[in-house]
Amino acid sequence: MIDKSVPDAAAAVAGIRDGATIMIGGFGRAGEPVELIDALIEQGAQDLTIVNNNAGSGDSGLAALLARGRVRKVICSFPRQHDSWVFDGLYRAGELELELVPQGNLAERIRAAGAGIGAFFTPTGVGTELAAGKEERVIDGRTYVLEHPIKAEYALVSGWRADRWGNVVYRKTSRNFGPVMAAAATTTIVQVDELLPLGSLDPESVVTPGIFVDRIVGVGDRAWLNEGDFVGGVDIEGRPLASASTGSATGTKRKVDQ
Amino acid sequence: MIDKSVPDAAAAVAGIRDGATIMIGGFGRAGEPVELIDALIEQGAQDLTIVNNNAGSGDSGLAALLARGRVRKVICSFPRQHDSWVFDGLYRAGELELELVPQGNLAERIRAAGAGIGAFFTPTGVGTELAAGKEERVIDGRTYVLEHPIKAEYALVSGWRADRWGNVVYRKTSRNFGPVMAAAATTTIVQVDELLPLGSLDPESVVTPGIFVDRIVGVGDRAWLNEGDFVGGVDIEGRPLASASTGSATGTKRKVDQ
Amino acid sequence: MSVSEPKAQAARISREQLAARIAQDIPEGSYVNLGIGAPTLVANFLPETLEIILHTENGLLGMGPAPEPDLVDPDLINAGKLPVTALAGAAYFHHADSFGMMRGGHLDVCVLGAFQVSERGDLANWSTGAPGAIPAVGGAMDLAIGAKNVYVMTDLLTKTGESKLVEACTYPLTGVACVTRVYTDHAIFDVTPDGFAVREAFGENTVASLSELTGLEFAEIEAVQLS
Amino acid sequence: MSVSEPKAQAARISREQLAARIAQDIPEGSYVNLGIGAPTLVANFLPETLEIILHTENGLLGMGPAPEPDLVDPDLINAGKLPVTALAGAAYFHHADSFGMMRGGHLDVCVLGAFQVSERGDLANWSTGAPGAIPAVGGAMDLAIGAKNVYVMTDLLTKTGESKLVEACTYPLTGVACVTRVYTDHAIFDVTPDGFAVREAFGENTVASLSELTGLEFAEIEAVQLS
Repeated sequence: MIDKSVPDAAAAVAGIRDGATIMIGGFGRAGEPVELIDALIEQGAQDLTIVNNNAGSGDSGLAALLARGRVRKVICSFPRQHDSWVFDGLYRAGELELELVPQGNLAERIRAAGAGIGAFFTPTGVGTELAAGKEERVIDGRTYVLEHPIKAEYALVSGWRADRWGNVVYRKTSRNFGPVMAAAATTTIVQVDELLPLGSLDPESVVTPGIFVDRIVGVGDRAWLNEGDFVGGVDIEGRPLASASTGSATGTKRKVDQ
Repeated sequence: MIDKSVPDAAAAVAGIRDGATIMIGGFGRAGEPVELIDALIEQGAQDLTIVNNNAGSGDSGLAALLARGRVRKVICSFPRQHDSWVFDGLYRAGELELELVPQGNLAERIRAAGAGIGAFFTPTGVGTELAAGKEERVIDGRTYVLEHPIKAEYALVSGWRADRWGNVVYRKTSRNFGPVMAAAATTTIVQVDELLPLGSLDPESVVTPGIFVDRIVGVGDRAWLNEGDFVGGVDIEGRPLASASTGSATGTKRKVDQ
Repeated sequence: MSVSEPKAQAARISREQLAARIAQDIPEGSYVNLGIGAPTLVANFLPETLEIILHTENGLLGMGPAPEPDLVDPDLINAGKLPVTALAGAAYFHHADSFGMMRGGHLDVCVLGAFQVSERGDLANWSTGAPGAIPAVGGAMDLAIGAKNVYVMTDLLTKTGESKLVEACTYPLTGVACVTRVYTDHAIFDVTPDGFAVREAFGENTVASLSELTGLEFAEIEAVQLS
Repeated sequence: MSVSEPKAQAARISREQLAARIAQDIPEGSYVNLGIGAPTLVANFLPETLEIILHTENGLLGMGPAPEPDLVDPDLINAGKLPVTALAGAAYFHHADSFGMMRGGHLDVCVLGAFQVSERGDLANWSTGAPGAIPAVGGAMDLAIGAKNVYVMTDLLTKTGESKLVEACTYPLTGVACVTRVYTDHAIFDVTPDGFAVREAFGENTVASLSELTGLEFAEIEAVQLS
């Protein structure tokens, strides 16, 4: 019998070595595998390279890992948020290396790693400082820049439901980077709210097939989802959006699933 | 109100011009948009370039389009089947151009067109005659060959259910090339068994979002699915598989959907 | 780009008026991405009677308005990380598919903020290049090159009175020759092969007064060639 | 590759025996693609008590056996275009995702037929290069380079007695240096940096007799370095 489930988050992150590259799913707090990150903090691996769309917000989750001084480098598209003070401080102090990647190139580079593509020509970033020094080519009259895959030893992903074969479905926009990261890492670790018996998931609707998943852990309802500030919205100049702080002040209540 | 549905298959294929490149979904008969192909035969466009995994089987569907002399070139991975006599005859007579593409490169080149990728390095085909003359590059110690997107003016795709915004879900392995072709064509035309009211499809399970779809036509139950020879299995040397002809002889009955 | 207190000035329309004006130019059936910040205001002015499908790059087509406060779903947010809803007809997808939609040219319109736009349609909106600033690009570069029509929504002038329409951008670029049209509080400008053309001037503004404010000469509107 | 009537010959095992032997080498939990033709026989010998997940490149993981004749579903077929079933735990996906699984190295094993395999692991199985033949490649080239372990299942000799194991392929290549191991009706050969090594000889076969049949010298088994 194949059973990829492990008893708890500590077992899920066991064996992660110092110096590893770790992809962490999520776009802001949606899809952030908070329980796995907390376990990684306990686990102790350091000198890590983290691949995430952001670079942590508030003082929990990825921000807490950064605050512990465990991260050497962050590869992301949008570190600056109104509550990214942990990243901001470390970056300004020169204690964190940053590789800034346009969000679509980040997603596609991760996808390329999982799909065995050696490199690809993208139109995004051409003529900007984020493409400086990269190979350019004109194809059918349009200019493209060559981008390479981003691989990782580990991916930490947050899904909604899974079975013991590691098939995963997500909830709404928490899907974001999960599916491409799951395919791009040597060892993919997925937390879900709920582990279901094999056969419970509709084969037409499985988003991440189990072939990409190595360890699954059920973490139950994510309590932090229902508490306080989960958003980190900023305007184009990096200032917090008014309604973000409103959301934070009133707290949030999880909508009943359809 | 957005309503991409059209009354019948003839309306769905209206306006296809001579000389067009048309992607046609399907892997063998699974996902082959037979009703749309029949309408295209009636419609009359000629000198076509067809992109499909195969090159028609038996005397209906794509094979019938070929038999009418309406196709100039086929881009596919596997034209040879035990019942591909129409293609075989035209090819041997020099009346059809063939571009043979390894199946995964075919799928990825179509995907690249839809996703705005200018070109990509793939390991598939390296060192073979299907990569002859193509640019090679060693990346991280592995050799890759550069492949370019395949675009089309039209895609004809067979789905299962859709709504008037053009959201589509598929059935089982009939999904195959549909989603990547839908995104790679300027005008995408989808036939489905059933058109449902907006909101009937689960947003988590939509496979082809409506943004990729221009015209939708409901064709009802595909009667031909329940009749006779829908398989074209061959062994490695191109001979019909015993059980394929058995399937043909006994006829088939469509399994009740789960 | 933001002005804390709009001055009474007949030559300018308010940000809400500008959002409403942009909304007028978006036909039914369009697939639209509204950038974070001011462009999200445009959604408030899209007529409810028209079906216009909003894309948010974090994985949703068919985005609806903000939820009632007691129905916030932390798993359902927009690119600005604010809670949203999903309409009937919506679809979720992952990030690579979402940016493939952009890069592949499937969106009809995106509306973005700007620090500067150049005469050839270069956009600068992700970094002021200020020393010590934390850089962050997000999806800006993908959006800039990814829609059939890239509309910029911005004040014409900075708080210190400098024109955001320029001959050549001095801020770091987001994209090259990518902007279709610029909606400002003073006027609407098309990007043409001959530079900016005044498509519509608001209130007291004239081609001459706009030329004075920006220091630019404008192409004849007859020369407009929209993509 | 096929032999219409297996001869009584102590030095050879039957195709079914060979399929069973291959099945023994596939551990529980493996993700496996069985090529069309003879390799599909391996599925019949995978123990029902073990969970081994079959991939078919036309978009299914968790492929089950052929359906009862009255339950054939034309929308549910395998790469050989024959009707199959889906197990509990199955997942469907589109072609680009399916071949991404292969190309990305996620399959543990694939089993393929062959016309020839060379000492460095080159595979020729898609074309005999015969003039006038209709070329067709399908997923062969993707499978050849796409699994962690590429097993070939074949007779050792052609019908005319020529060795399919060769110093260098004369038929058009499917993939370069991609084969891990060759299962034949006479013996099992590993592809090593020093050429083929006899891993297991069936019946009366010996390294010496195999060398005579193939005209090849074999590496010492100690030199085997499996990927």
